[in-house]
Amino acid sequence: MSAASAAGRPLALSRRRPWTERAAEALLRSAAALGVLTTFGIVAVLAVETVGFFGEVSPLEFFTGTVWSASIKPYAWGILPLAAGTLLVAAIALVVAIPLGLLSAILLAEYASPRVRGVVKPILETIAGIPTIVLGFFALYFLAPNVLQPLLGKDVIGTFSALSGGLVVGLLVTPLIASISEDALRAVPRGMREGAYAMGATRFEVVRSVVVPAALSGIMASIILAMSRAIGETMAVVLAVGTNPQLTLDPTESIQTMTAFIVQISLGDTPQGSVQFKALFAVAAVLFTMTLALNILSNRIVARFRTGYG
Amino acid sequence: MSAATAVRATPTFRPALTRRRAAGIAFAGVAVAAIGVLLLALALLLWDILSRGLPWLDADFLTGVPSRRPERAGILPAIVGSLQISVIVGLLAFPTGVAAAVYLSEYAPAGRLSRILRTNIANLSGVPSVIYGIFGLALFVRLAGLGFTLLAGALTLTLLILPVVIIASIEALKAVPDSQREGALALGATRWQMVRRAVLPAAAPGIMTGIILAMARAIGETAPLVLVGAFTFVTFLPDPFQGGYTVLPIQVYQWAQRPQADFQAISAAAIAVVLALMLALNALALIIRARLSRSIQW
Amino acid sequence: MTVPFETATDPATAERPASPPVRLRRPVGPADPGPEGGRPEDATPDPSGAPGPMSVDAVLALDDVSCWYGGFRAVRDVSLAVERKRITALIGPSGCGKTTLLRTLNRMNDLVPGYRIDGRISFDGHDLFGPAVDPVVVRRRIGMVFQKPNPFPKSIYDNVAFGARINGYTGDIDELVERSLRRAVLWDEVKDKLRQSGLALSGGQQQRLCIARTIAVEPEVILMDEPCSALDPRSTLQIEELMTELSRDYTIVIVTHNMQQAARVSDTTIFMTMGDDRAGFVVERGPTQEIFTNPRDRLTEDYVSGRFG
Amino acid sequence: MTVPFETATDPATAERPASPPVRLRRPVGPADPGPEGGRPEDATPDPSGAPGPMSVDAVLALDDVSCWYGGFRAVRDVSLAVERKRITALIGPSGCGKTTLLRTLNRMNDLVPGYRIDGRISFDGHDLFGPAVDPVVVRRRIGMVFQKPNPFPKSIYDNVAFGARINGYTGDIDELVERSLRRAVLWDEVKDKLRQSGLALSGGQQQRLCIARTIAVEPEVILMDEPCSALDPRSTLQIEELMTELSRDYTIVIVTHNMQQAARVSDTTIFMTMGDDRAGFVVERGPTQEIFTNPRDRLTEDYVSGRFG
Amino acid sequence: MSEVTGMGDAAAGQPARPGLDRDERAIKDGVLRMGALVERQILAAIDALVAHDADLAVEVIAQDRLVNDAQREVSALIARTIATQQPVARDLRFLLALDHVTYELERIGDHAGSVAKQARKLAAEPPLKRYVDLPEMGRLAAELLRGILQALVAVDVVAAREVASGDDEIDHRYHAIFSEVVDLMRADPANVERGTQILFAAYYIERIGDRVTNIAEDVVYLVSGNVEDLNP
Amino acid sequence: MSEVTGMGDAAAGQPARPGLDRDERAIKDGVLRMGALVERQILAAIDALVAHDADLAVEVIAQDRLVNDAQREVSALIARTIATQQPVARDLRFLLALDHVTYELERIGDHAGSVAKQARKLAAEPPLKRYVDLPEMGRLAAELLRGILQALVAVDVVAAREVASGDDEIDHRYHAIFSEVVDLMRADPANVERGTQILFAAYYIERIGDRVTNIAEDVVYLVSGNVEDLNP
Ligand SMILES: Nc1ncnc2c1ncn2[C@@H]1O[C@H](COP(=O)(O)OP(=O)(O)OP(=O)(O)O)[C@@H](O)[C@H]1O
Ligand SMILES: Nc1ncnc2c1ncn2[C@@H]1O[C@H](COP(=O)(O)OP(=O)(O)OP(=O)(O)O)[C@@H](O)[C@H]1O
Ligand SMILES: [Mg+2]
Ligand SMILES: [Mg+2]
Ligand SMILES: O=P([O-])([O-])[O-]
Repeated sequence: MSAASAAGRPLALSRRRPWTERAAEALLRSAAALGVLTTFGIVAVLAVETVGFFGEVSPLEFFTGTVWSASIKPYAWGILPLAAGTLLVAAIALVVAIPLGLLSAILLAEYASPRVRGVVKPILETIAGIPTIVLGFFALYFLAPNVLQPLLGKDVIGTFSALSGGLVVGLLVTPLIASISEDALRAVPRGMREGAYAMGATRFEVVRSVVVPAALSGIMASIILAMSRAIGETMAVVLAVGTNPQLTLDPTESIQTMTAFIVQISLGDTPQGSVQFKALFAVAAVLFTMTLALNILSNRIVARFRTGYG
Repeated sequence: MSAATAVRATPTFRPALTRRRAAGIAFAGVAVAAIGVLLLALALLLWDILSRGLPWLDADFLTGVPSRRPERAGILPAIVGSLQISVIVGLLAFPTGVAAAVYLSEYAPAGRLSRILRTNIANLSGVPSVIYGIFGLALFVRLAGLGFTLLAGALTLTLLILPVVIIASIEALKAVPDSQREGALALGATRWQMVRRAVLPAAAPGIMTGIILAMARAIGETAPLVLVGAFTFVTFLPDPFQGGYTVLPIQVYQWAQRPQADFQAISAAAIAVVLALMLALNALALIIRARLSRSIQW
Repeated sequence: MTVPFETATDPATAERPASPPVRLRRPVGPADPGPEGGRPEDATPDPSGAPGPMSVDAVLALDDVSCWYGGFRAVRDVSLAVERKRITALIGPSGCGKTTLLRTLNRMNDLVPGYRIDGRISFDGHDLFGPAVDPVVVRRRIGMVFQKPNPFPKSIYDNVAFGARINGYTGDIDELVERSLRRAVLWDEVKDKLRQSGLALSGGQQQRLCIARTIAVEPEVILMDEPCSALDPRSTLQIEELMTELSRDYTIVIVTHNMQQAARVSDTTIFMTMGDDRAGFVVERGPTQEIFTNPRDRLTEDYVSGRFG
Repeated sequence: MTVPFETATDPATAERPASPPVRLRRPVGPADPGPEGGRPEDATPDPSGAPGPMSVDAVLALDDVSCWYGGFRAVRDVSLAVERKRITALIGPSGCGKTTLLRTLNRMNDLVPGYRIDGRISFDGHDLFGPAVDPVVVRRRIGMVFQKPNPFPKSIYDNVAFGARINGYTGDIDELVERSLRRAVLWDEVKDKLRQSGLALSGGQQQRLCIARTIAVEPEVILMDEPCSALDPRSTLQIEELMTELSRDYTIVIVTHNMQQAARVSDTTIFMTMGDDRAGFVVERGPTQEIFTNPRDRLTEDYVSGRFG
Repeated sequence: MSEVTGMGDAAAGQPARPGLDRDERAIKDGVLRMGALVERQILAAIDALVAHDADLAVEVIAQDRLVNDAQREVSALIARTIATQQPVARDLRFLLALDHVTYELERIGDHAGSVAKQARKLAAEPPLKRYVDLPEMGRLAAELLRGILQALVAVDVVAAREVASGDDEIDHRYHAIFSEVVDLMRADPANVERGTQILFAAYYIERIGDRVTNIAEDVVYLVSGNVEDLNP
Repeated sequence: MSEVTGMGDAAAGQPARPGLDRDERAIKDGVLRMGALVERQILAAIDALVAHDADLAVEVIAQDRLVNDAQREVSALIARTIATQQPVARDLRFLLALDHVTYELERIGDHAGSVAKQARKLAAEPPLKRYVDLPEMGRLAAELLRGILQALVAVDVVAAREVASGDDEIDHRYHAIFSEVVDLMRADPANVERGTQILFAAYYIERIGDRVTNIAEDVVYLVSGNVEDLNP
């Protein structure tokens, strides 16, 4: 070829970029665009109907009202009871999930033998895969009547309660925390552990002083993600917490969450264009905003944690 | 340093190992208890479901159609609906998801745009499923005029799991070391050749696992389908393009809301079926991951 | 012998009669498609202290090349020639731009966003960065072996056949695979397990597999970036012997931190270092034996002596 | 003098007057620090070809040590002494068990499931694997530096203070940190950024930080497993100088693939290789200068000559 | 370990190190060529002396430059090999020993030149007596040289010791010549100048024998790493 | 580049390499000690010659062993340093040059011993004439030796060249002695034996001058890497 070029023929190094290359890239790009379109679609749909909703209900009432009544007149559109219910369930869930998830993660990553980990980890992942409706069923028909009521007394806690919903949501997000945290713990290089051992640290000290701090951002991210997940959780709470929107922090009370409200409305034959139908979107918009904020926060933390060590 | 030498005789190490060891043992005890609680919860759940549902779980139940009388009710339409939905979702989400992932991780020029695209995908994966339901309701059911059909449900779930597939695929692609890409390019591969012949084969196990887990998730999803109309009392096998369909979780939900104990029991039986399906898919994913990744140890 | 690759017009690069010698900064006369004749700066001594114009059979000739990562100049004003069928070693302190320079030679750094070069690099007399030049073709003709062995997670056979397949090799692939593995002195060790994964080999074998894979596409030049730094001494020596062997047919450029390796294996050594602006430049280029016994520059002398200051 | 490291009550290990010399194969008697008269096996040549019993001031003495990973014997019948306040280098082909042997010396390999040893290792006259011995205490007194620098993702200060804190140091930690960093010849480079993350340092600085961290707990012995293999030549030389410096106060054992490094830095070299059963054994132990100019064993000669066969 | 082992030669049982082996062969060849050249110089110088051939003597003197050049070349090659191949142990001993040998050969070359210088002075004069012992000494020295170089490249300690013992014969003849010539000088003052010149010529050849012994010591060093005095 | 640069000395502007520097210093010291020993040997041999002191002569002859030992020791140290420190470029040239210097010193020691041997033979006889040139030559040679070693360790090419030029003075005196002694021998056959011995003694000292020139060549090599003949 350079013999050819020496003879003055065109450069052997040049070549047109084949059409297959360009076609492939165009296809791939359009697939990637779909994600953006979805986001825009969601935002647009929520925005349009929410604006419509605020045409009928004042934002002030929506954001500050303490009574929510969508199906029984007089209608009241204060989202605080729904938001409080949502946060109460999420809080209960995290109180359960953070210690359980973290301890499991540490146990699996640092203490368990490969064999034990090989058995226990898939089991935990199975919990994560259980359809949430199943957990709702479990809360409603087992947890409440067979555990909570015998424990606390039937007069204290009813069939529906924030507590039973929170507990199963906690069970649901525990594997999430456990799994992401375990990944973060295991991503800590082995050399780091050995370094600590070599200084005369016990296993517990290695875990506490070196491994967990090194994985802290991953752990934080997992907790925030779990929180977002708990807030957005639907079917478990639909069955477990009841349909009683009220502004309370008492976990034994029956309440309603934003997601439960959405399902409730869509089950009834709510005509399109009614206030109830628009309220669905307004609540969804709030829900969307809350989870989005948490997700962004979590992603930020994860991104930082990625650049930590090699 | 002379001042240092003066005090040098005094300082000493007091390792206090007994105390340190005790703290470690206490911690390990608490951690084991934590996992014990989790496993106990799972065991109770399974025991409760199975003890309620198993007596009802027979061939008639699996091949029958829903009925107002629990002892005659079956879940065939729900099983078929679930399977149809998961297959459609898989067929739609697999190529799109992988293509998007390939674009994002192999083509998109590093920069603001690609960062926005990635963040966007990550955020989509965290959007609650009901929101997808609402979006599906507005887009597929109403705007596209598909009505409350299985197809509309499948499309909604596709959008729901697409971010999951994309993220899993991006992770799998990222796990392929850059050295593999450079190796291919250094041999005179074009970018597409590099992706096709070097990167995708190496990422295949991760991608496959991601897809299957996403399909499992699609089978278990309830809330979005409630919103896009899968709540009909269905006594026939669904046609994707005609209205009226149901899926297993919806069936579970419907029965679970009945006050009669027998309906709760067949709800539990349906749950057992869902769980079995999901476990099968999870196991498949595990096997694929183990099989395919055995040969790839960077 | 005609086993053409579709993208290449000339079949057996390795066997072709020597192409006209390229002289650094003094391109061959007007008949040649190369650049215009003697330019004024030919006479001025090279500011970088690098050897002035010299007349060798150069495959690659760099003329006043600077390399930029965005606004940061990683390498400045490098002019040098890489001699055909010789081993050229690039040594120098960490961060002086050896890898940058090497990855410029097969346009691998095109993949780095914001990367660009000044100056001119000619490859067999052609402008390597000319507008019509396809980097994909360049990379087939200038192969590369990396620091960490990076076989594909495919069978040994497929690893070697990879390049031939993507480049549309029309010959007998079995034969090509065997020939390449033999040349890489790996055949005897793997001939009974060609279907096994390339990743199942030891580090040294993996690196020889990567070399086999590279020579299977019959490049003219092989670039190696610290090819032995992940290997034990024994595998290192095997690779070094292989390099010597290969230099009968290929031009090899190797970046290495291991000065003993540069001393043992190379014909020509280029010493780079960097200034206060962290831009790397060439201090001295010379026959390896001279660089290690009696270098001209004090900087070179200190560096090869392990006197890093 | 009783320094049972079962309880490790002795504070300043490094400064205490030389403990009674330990003679290989002559465990110190209960009452007397000196050895008893010649025993029969003193006369028989060592079966492993290793140097026979010798009388040196040995910190560590291995007597017929074999190392097993489950059913696989990685190291067989090693008897040798590690001299106090000297640098001992362990060299040998890949997989011959250097790392295994090294990680046995501070009981790091206890962490590997299925690992066990035969034979006896004594440390300052005590059985290192005695039933009452706590490996955590052993590891404080026999420190270790790893191949890849592994500072904790904490501040430089906290990295150095780590060991002191967990081991209940009663002195002034600020002072200890400064002293340790000075000894590791890192103080001047980091004194203005002690609160910065240790991971923000360059590779060579990280490795010196790890050394500082190790000497902060005042070990008697420092084990190093290829401490420079991830570093460039300049950082390598700095670490080597540091080792020489440290050998005034510490006993150092270094595993290295870099024979030149063993030659440059060590006082004693131990050459290991492995047999057909892949079990590593010691071929020769001798003064480094002799090993590299006139080794006794042909295997050693070939290996150090880079003639790997 | 066998005392007879070829160096720089993979066939000799040592695992190969091609680059180093190639250099070692080149150096060995260089030393042998240099040895052959020096041997010719010795014989030519003796011839010039015996044949009173001034031209030949002048040529030998001029040719000493070639020996010096060869020495520099080989020595530089050794330095280059040490610098680029970083040999240790046996390889290094081999190179250092050969470096020393080149110096010895250069000295032997010098001595041959010095003999030639005396030959040039003596050429014009009538012979003092018939040369018997002197040419014999020269031949012997040349032979020892050839022998020791063979022993060197074969790294054959036994042969080296044997060759070294041949030096005694040279010393013996030297002493014989010495007293004979001194007698001649005492007998006739006219003999003094020529006698002195012959004495020096003999002395130079005797020194060649010493140099050969030194080379034999190098062979011993090479094999054992020990320095031993073979000319006590 | 300045021609005057200390070697094996971090202070001299070269970045340090402590291990190698330490070894280089030890080697330099070894060479200097050896040089001092050899210088003493030269002076003692001359003293023995002039003073007809047989005991002193015998002592010098015996002490030559010390020189040989010193040579072996330094040479072994050099080999060890090359093996363990793997020096290249200037460091390697330095070590190889010093290795060569030890050989030269050893040869000078030999020559001193040879002078002493002649001195022992001459001790019992009456002096042939008053020694003027010979002790002067000896002193000069010792001085040159001291000078060249200083130039060596300072790596001072200028000084080395100057010292080397001092060899002419020695040659000059050697030729003077030579013709004078030959004349004496011609004059009286009784002088022949003693004359021969004195001639050889003078010759040995002349050779010392040549050796010094050789060391000067090493200094040039060390700095420039080039071999240059300073005694053409
Ligand atoms: N992708 C990049 N973007 C920006 N700067 C870069 C990039 N790669 C390298 N550099 C910078 O360019 C300079 C030269 O880097 P290069 O990797 O070429 O050095 P090197 O001589 O190969 O070093 P080493 O011996 O450590 O491999 C360094 O200052 C480095 O930080
Ligand atoms: N954790 C382990 N389990 C089982 N076998 C092991 C383990 N670690 C090492 N080995 C085996 O023990 C032998 C010695 O390994 P080791 O790492 O000690 O060798 P090495 O001399 O340090 O090699 P290198 O120079 O490559 O680091 C090898 O055959 C290795 O495969
Ligand atoms: Mg590099
Ligand atoms: Mg190892
Ligand atoms: O200097 P000499 O060769 O005569 O010993």
